[in-house]
Amino acid sequence: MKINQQNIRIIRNIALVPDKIFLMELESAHLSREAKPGQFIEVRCVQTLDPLLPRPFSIHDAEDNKIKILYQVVGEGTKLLSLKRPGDEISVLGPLGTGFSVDKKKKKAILFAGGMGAAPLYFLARKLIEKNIDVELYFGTRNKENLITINPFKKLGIKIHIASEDGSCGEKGMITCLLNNKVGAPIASSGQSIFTCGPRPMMKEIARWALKNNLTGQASLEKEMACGVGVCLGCVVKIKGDYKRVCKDGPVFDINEVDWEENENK
Amino acid sequence: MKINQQNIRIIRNIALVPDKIFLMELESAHLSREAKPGQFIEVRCVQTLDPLLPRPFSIHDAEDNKIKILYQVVGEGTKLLSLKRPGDEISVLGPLGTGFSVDKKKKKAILFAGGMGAAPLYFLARKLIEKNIDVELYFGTRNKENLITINPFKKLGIKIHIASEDGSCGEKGMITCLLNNKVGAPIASSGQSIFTCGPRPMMKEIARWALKNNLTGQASLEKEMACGVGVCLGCVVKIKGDYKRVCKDGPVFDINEVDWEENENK
Amino acid sequence: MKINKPNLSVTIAGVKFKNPVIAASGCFGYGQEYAEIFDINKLGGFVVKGISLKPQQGNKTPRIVETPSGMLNAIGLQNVGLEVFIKEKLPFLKKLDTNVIVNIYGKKIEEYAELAEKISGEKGISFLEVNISCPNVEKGGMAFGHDPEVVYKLVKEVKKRSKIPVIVKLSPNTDKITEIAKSAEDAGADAVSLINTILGMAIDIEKRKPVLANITGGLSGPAIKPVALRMVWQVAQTVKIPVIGMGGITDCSGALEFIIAGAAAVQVGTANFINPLVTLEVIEGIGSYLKKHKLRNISSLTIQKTA
Amino acid sequence: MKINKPNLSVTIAGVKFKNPVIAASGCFGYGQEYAEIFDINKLGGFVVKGISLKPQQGNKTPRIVETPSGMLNAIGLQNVGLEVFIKEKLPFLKKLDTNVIVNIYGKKIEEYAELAEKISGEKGISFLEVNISCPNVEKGGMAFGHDPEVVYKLVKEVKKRSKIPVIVKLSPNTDKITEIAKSAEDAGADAVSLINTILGMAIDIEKRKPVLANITGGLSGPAIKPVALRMVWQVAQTVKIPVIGMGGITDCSGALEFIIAGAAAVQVGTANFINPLVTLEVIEGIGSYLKKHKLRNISSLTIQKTA
Ligand SMILES: Cc1cc2nc3c(=O)[nH]c(=O)nc-3n(C[C@H](O)[C@H](O)[C@H](O)COP(=O)(O)OP(=O)(O)OC[C@H]3O[C@@H](n4cnc5c(N)ncnc54)[C@H](O)[C@@H]3O)c2cc1C
Ligand SMILES: Cc1cc2nc3c(=O)[nH]c(=O)nc-3n(C[C@H](O)[C@H](O)[C@H](O)COP(=O)(O)OP(=O)(O)OC[C@H]3O[C@@H](n4cnc5c(N)ncnc54)[C@H](O)[C@@H]3O)c2cc1C
Ligand SMILES: Cc1cc2nc3c(=O)[nH]c(=O)nc-3n(C[C@H](O)[C@H](O)[C@H](O)COP(=O)(O)O)c2cc1C
Ligand SMILES: Cc1cc2nc3c(=O)[nH]c(=O)nc-3n(C[C@H](O)[C@H](O)[C@H](O)COP(=O)(O)O)c2cc1C
Ligand code: FES
Ligand code: FES
Repeated sequence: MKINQQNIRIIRNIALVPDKIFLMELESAHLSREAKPGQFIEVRCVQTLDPLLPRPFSIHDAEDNKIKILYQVVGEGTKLLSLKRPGDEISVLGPLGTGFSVDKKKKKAILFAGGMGAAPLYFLARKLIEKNIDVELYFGTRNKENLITINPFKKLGIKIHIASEDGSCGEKGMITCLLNNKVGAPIASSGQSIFTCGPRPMMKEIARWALKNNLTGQASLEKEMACGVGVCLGCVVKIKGDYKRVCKDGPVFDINEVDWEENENK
Repeated sequence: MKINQQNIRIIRNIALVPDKIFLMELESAHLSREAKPGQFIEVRCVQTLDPLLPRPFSIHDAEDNKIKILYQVVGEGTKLLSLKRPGDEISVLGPLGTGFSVDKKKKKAILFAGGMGAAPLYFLARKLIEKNIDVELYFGTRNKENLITINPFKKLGIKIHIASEDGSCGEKGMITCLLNNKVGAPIASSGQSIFTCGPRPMMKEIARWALKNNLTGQASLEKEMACGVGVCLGCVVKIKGDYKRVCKDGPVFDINEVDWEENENK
Repeated sequence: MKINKPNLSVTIAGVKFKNPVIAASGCFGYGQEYAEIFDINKLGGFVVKGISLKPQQGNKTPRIVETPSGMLNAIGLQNVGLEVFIKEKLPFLKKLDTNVIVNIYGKKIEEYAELAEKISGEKGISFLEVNISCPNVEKGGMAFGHDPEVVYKLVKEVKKRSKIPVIVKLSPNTDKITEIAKSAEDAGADAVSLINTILGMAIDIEKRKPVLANITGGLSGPAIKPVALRMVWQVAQTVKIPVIGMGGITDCSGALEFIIAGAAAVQVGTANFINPLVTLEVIEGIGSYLKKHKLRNISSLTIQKTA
Repeated sequence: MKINKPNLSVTIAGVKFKNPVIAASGCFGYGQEYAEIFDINKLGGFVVKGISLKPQQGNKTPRIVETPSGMLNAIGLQNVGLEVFIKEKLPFLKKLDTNVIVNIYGKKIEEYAELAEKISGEKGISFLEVNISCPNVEKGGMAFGHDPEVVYKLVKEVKKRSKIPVIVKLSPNTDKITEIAKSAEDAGADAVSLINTILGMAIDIEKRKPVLANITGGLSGPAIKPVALRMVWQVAQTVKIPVIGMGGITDCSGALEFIIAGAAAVQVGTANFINPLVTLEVIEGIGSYLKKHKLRNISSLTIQKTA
């Protein structure tokens, strides 16, 4: 079976930003082999019954019998996860969902990451480069705290554009400013693929820009989840007027098919 | 206030018998100062809401801004506790309950410990010796696994009698056999105090023997608890026909006043 | 007495189950998703997501929220509708070697009856499970499950039109659970199952409004187990037809609690979301328990009705 | 708008509370035990363990058992009885600088009325809280709290004989919670409080019998919060008298959920057992929340009744 429920060992769990942003490395031949960019895993933060539900995290990278997740502490589950230590075991289900699909004919890919959006996009970037596709990253952040999440992209030697809301790094403003200003504007052409992951308002703006420029693209969505495998219908979003499951039909959807208005309120 | 709710640091948490019996040392000036033999603490095994209730453990020793508990893994809470590591903090309420009362006029004390009964009795033994009271320990166990819990008594240099159900150490049989056989029988005299902690059937036998020999004594009881401070009335046992709270009126009761029949079924 | 392999099978309304463990409605889709994760033929059976005559979009989102040891859901019974179910989902279900139970609901008695007739006419389905927690439009939106008389009429009608045995699934949001169960029995139900979710709510203190778009939702998961167990116990003391127990089972010991309380079989819902292999673990655990306690079969577990 | 110290006080039936946080009945004894741990005068108030006319031994043991994020209790209302209460407990209570609420219960309406008269004649008590979850011996043991008419008669009688304001404490084991609340209001109740515990059960799978000596018990703690919140919301939409919300509050955010849902004040029960300082933490947390959100007082939190 391709989807596995396993107890797996934590190899590392490093604070990139103390108490806030963590990188966890997990040992799993199965996940490392099966995972595709844009897919995610469901992680139980405790073995007891509170918090009850597993938490979804994008696969940040997968290689050599190991996978990584990059996560931010926002609530109780992620807090508990951040306290785990190497050697601890956690219960993981995956790989889940329908990831990014790569069109090999498009020789250039533009990645738009906002906030923790770097999590799934790094794995994608690596795979795109392996396929000889040229990758460029647009990264938007509130302040420079999140900047550390793009270090791995730097090592890939790709072109990176940065915008920060408080101006503490890169251009001052929303990432979407980069779409229109001289420094940052990507050249819209049909030879490009667009991939994005980030806050909904950002992705919505990018969708609008893509539509205007006649570009296709893919967006990775988030939604509160229970089962993670498509049975509970808890995580639906409107796609072309119908409710689709983020966990199974997504999390990656065609950027122009997402009903951005409908899903505004998460 | 004498009873405190605090987060305290774990100094050590050692497996005396792997996965089964643990000794935990905790840092607390307050508890170390206030604790009396026979008192206990309530420990939260997690900060989340399952398992919900704190778990009661006798104070095994208290000295130098530190206290110890000696515990056996029997269920989920104690399992979780056994996984804690030095440096972790746990939430502790205490010291709780009415401990042993020591009659300084009685110059000899006989301690009967069964199973994990050594937990509260060691602290008592130390305090009795400090008061120049002569201490003798009768220890009953199912097999020699628990034997390790009496090592600290050995260091006190007191006389120790052992009985094991499987004969793997000491006399073969119940601890109560020692009451009547030549090797183990304590000399019943009014100059003695009796203190006991262990499985209910054992303590019941000792109570019967004490009554027959016209001895007074004290028994430390266990009962499932919620509040630990006397408000919920969940932990009651029949004492002279009335329901008394193990957590507040006890856990130590006059061995001849406990209604041993009534409480048979825990 | 030597028992090598305890017999886990149970028979309900003449239908044999390999074991008493059934995946609950709404928590197992139409079987396909979990079939990608484990061999679902090992189950005693599973109940598909509630089916209505016409497809339903379901509620707006957010539809789910976690609570202490539980979750609230207000899916709003999103489903593909009878026609698509028969055309697209049933072919997969027919090939399975486990009991497939189809959960149905309507807003009028006639809708239930029509569903019963049409679905039970198809091959490969062992039982209908009639969800009576739904609002009854003919009775001003009050749930069917609150009124013993309505339940009697509903079940009578469904039984008349169904060619396969009928389980009536009870709502816990009533203080007449035993009366409702008795009504179902009197009307000819082959079994009752309980409990459905308990009506609950959560508030987002930052937005200062209910978390769920639907305001209220159904509470499920381990948090409700004590309440579910009490109701199963009460109903098992009341009716003679088999009782299928559920609500908060997450492990073998929880399942055994229901069986001891009088359940002929159990369903597992929310726990699938926490551990998709939970049903297999429960089956295995029950086997070990029977072995350890030298019991021959499931029914020998139940405590006396008069206890 | 600058708010330095938000005003946490609330007024219920003319009685001022320093803050809306009250310790719940059965979870705070007669105040003495927790007074050894913290300054209980910091509370808005507390409710003493339910008092009956005569002393009661309570149920056999085991009386409590833990459940996922909750606990079951079947204490059986063990209490010292009216006389001892007045003689031995009241002197301590009179000296306190917080609202003392006395929880009463009986098996007949007349017992409630007599309790109300005698207790309300004493000094130092702010409210009576009438526990209507108890079995009504005149009505064959069915709980008072299940029958709107009986509740009306009971409350009417208690109000007639009481010299202090009366809170009616509702049982959640009914599908008519809003009707019962309305009956209490119509009969003159000054406030309602809810929820009491939900009837539940646990089974010891090794002994194969119920864990509690009493077979069933009342479920409390965080597990029940979603159900409690839903009922408080429903009742707050229905009655005009103040609603005191409780059920599973373990922190400030849980308390705020109830207040936003329409509660004028909250009670905290089981959480005291987990953390005796919880009530203080909730009080502090509500203060910080009001400050952060620049709100002047508690009542500005409540969402519109029509929401
Ligand atoms: C497919 C998918 C992939 C994700 N990948 C990552 C990732 O790689 N790195 C990362 O840091 N986060 C990721 N998330 C978000 C992550 O799952 C949530 O931050 C996490 O579940 C919060 O858990 P918590 O217990 O800490 O917070 P909670 O206390 O549960 O909630 C805190 C806040 O987070 C929100 N939240 C809770 N669950 C979710 C959820 N499933 N989706 C969105 N918001 C939620 C809540 O509404 C609340 O505002 C992903 C989410 C999805 C759906
Ligand atoms: C005053 C007092 C002092 C104690 N001191 C010690 C000690 O020093 N060392 C030690 O190892 N144990 C001690 N115990 C027992 C200890 O509290 C329990 O073993 C523990 O609470 C079990 O928690 P658990 O979650 O691991 O087990 P659970 O899963 O809760 O239960 C496992 C088994 O233990 C029983 N149990 C649960 N709680 C209690 C309880 N409060 N009292 C008795 N039995 C219980 C259950 O009925 C069950 O059979 C003491 C108990 C009391 C009341
Ligand atoms: C997400 C979700 C969807 C559900 N959908 C249905 C349904 O369609 N029909 C039904 O009868 N019960 C439905 N239920 C109720 C479950 O079948 C079950 O009765 C309930 O969740 C209690 O069991 P549990 O605690 O094991 O989940 C649903 C439950 C959940 C959590
Ligand atoms: C051990 C215990 C004893 C209780 N005793 C009483 C009581 O005497 N009278 C009463 O009205 N409610 C009693 N209750 C109910 C609580 O006051 C409260 O309504 C209920 O526990 C829900 O709140 P919680 O989840 O915060 O505990 C008791 C609850 C517990 C846990
Ligand atoms: S999380 Fe259950 S369907 Fe997506
Ligand atoms: S544990 Fe609450 S009274 Fe003893």
